[in-house]
Amino acid sequence: MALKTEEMVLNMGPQHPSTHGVLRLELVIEGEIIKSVTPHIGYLHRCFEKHCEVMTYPQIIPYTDRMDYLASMCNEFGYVIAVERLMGIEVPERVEYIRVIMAELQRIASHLVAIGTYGADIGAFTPFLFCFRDREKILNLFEITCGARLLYNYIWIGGLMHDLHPDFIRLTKEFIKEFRPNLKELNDLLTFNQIFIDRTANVGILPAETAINYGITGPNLRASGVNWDLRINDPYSIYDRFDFKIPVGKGENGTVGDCWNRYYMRILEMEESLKIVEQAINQIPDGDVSSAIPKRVKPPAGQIYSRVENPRGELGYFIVSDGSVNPTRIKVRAPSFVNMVVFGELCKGHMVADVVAILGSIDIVLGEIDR
Amino acid sequence: MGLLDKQFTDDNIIITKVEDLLNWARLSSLWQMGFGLACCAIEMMATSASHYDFDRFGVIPRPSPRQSDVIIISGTVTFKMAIRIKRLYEQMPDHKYVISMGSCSNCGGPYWEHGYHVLKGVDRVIPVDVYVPGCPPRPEALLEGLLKLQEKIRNETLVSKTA
Amino acid sequence: MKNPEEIFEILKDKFGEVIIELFSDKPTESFISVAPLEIDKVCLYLRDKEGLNFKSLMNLSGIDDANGEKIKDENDNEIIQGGTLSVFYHLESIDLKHKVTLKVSTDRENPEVASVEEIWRAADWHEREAYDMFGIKFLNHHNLIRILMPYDWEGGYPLRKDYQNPEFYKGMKVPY
Amino acid sequence: MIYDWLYSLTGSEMIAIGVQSLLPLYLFILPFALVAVLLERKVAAHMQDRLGPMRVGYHGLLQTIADILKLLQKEDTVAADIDKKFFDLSPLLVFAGSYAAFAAIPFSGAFMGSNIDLGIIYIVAVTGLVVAGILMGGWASNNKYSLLGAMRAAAQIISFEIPTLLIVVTVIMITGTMNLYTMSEWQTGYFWNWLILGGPDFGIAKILLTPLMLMAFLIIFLSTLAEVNRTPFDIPEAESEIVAGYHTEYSGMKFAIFFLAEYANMFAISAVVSALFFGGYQSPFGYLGNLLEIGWLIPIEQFFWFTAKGVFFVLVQMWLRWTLPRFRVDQLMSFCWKYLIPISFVLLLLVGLITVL
Repeated sequence: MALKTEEMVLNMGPQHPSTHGVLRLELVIEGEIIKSVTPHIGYLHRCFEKHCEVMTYPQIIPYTDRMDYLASMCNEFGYVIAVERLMGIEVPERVEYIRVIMAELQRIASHLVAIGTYGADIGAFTPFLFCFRDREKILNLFEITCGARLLYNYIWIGGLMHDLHPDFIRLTKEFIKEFRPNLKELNDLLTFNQIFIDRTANVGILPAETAINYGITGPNLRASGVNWDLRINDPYSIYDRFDFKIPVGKGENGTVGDCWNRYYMRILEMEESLKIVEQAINQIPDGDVSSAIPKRVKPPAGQIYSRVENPRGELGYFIVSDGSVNPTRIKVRAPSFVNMVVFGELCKGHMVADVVAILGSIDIVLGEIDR
Repeated sequence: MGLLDKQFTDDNIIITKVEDLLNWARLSSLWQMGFGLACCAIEMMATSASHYDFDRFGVIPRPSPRQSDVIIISGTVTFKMAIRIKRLYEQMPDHKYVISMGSCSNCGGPYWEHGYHVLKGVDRVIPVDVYVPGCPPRPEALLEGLLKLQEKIRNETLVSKTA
Repeated sequence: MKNPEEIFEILKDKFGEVIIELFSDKPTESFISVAPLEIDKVCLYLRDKEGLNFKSLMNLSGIDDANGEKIKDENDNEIIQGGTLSVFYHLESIDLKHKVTLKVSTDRENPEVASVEEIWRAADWHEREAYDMFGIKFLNHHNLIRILMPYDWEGGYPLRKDYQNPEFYKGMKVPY
Repeated sequence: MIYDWLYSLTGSEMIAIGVQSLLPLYLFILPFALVAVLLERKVAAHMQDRLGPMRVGYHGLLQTIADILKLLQKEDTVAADIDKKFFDLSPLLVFAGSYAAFAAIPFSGAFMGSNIDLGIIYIVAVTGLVVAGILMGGWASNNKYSLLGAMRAAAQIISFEIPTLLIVVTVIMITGTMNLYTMSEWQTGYFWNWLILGGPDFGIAKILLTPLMLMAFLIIFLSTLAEVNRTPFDIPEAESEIVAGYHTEYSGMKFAIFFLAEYANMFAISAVVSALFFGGYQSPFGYLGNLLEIGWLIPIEQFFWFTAKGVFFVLVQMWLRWTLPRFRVDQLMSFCWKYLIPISFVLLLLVGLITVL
């Protein structure tokens, strides 16, 4: 006679050490096996889109910072590009270079947090602190540039808040020199650790077809073997001037599109970002960073969908303007928001421990999901 | 202070010394609830990380509210979350302290006017001991907030208040 | 690689009445207006038709056009009567590298749009968000409930232009 | 020895037994736990480019004392719908299990709680109480995370007892005794007499035994590591998955007792491993007491060596904890059943053959 078993509903979060914020997961489990997962979001819904409708265009920039708070520079970058396209502003060369440097440094900082917290999710706490140590150095670079550590309000429509600090180039070069060995150390400690590979390889496999249908973008899509990066495929700013590769998942330790691949994409992307920063600081021209800042930001009536490659994927801004100083509607296509939809699908049949592994590998930021 | 709290009507040298010892123990071992809300949580994590090292002050994150002494409300509190925060606060055993970190949890921050889903200040649901201003506060500011909390604990007393 | 005009022609031939109009006035991007209840058929065609291959939905966004009549209710709050709510679809083909924008407009009082959730799973949460924020009902969506706001929120749809904050939510004061 | 001395001092059996049985607790477990908790935090901190506790006492020396004093003051929360009796009993059982193990551990030639013949088997058996305690606590807490943690703990500890016991039996076959005191005495002399290097009998058997013993040591170290739920086998209290595992609902002193038991356990397994394979309390280089002909120095030296070996293995455990990620529950099980148990069976067979020869 078979024993009668019951399914158990386990609520993970909103307060849970590894939900990366205030996500709530409703797991239906049988023993340790996941039957289904329902994510509940909205615990950090801060009404970004409502604020956009009452603020003027420049006033919105600080709010974009607070969406994906791990990649504030990239958020600002995406937003100002959208507004500039709508208004038809050409920005000076120097501004473009500084923006790219900032965005790529931010990408490294953001990936460091993703990797560090992923290590902590799997149970290795030390890489987390190593990553934060390196991230701190990038934050110092941001700090000498604009005075803030996390939320910058540095990239303005048509220009920048102000020019680079005279020491910035030197310090960035020093950082790159220091960071490369640290990245290798991180690889030795975590990436190629056998237990780590056992925990993450062949877990949460996301095939390319499914990924595209679910609208997955960024490192998660590339880990599934799709070569798609907006910096190459739909170039914005001056990314077409740099020589860098787009890492694509190959399934070195398992299947293409598993957690390990998604994790490894971020390591590789950091290396590529370093290359871009190196090239950019060598080529950076002189110039005035505030010459193109418009006195009054009043785009013509119309709508535009503009997107950039954020550390987590495609960040799109859909701006509808009625010709006044504040937009009628801004809808943000937040990469985490879209990437999260597939989560329930990935978890089915895995174990409770895999839920945190998969969640960490998708690398979500709740501020962006809930906005 | 547990069973002895406010049990004494007059102050004397023994009580004062015991008080000092107990206060010292509490203030030097503030276990923080490992719980982040929004942007400030990243700065809170940075404070725990190597560069600023919360552990110097005896602060370690505990995953369960039952084992923590201080809850750092690090970020915007929404209505959906406020209910849970209240519950978490109630689940913590006594001698619990609350640090409200950042403008959002102090007063609603940049979302105070149009935030239809933002609670304008966490002190509308739970009592707050220390407010740390900033958006987000720097790790140093959070450390300062912790020192202020320690100062507050240092002045707690076993003696019941008169009048 | 096709531009919006070509796609518009293809769709016009195929669907006729359903495809309403092509708007294109620079500098903004052009979009094709579609009837709200037929959008799922158009989208399915766009996804599967050889040479179009719109395999991914980049964005789905609700919008309150606020083009109705503004009147005052008994509490002297401005509300909007009549007019339309719209939904924008931004489609993209990863292999052919072309994009198209679709728009549907629906009645403000009874906003109903066919769901494209079955076609692109990415639309699932986007549609729930549009429902949550604007009250646009997506027909045949498998789980159309609030997503960002609390499930028991009774204050209405916050991104509509005439939204009024409730005074309290579960004993917590909403305004500052 | 200590018992005899106490007996002659007080003239009462009861007092002598009472004092002797409490001695390890006050002399060793509590101070050790105090030091070990601080040590863990300091070791972890320095591995992570941090400093660790710095504010109370010199370099945070008083940190654990402050923690304990604070935990004493904390409210003892009792949630609704928990099974109060079992909830209260659980930490005691867990602690009793790890405390009782210390009774048979030979700290030095002159001092061990009880010189029982079944020594090593007794330790393995009595630590089984810990499972009961954990399961009880997890069930009584009426919390799903606790339940999951307890179930994981039960499955894990019971599975890993098997390789532990198999290795213990292997060792017994070589030494011919289950008494830890006799076992340590058997390995007396210099470090090449330790069992890890094949024991004191020279000849072909020693050469054959050495690699086998090295493997046996690795297996027993890993499986006992799993028994005390340390990383990479800490799945019952896996913080990032099931919050705090079986002690999620415990607060204040009850939680402190769990904590204490964990650190006591860490030392207990290190002690067992060093008693079995590393000569127990025996010094690797001979005794200063023999050299200077001071008789009373030898037990103290032995105590020093024993503690040093124990602390060394505790440090190894900390090192592993702060370096390695954690296994998943099924990987842990397959690690035990597919690798450790078959290998230890083979070891048992080979060692049996060697001892027969």
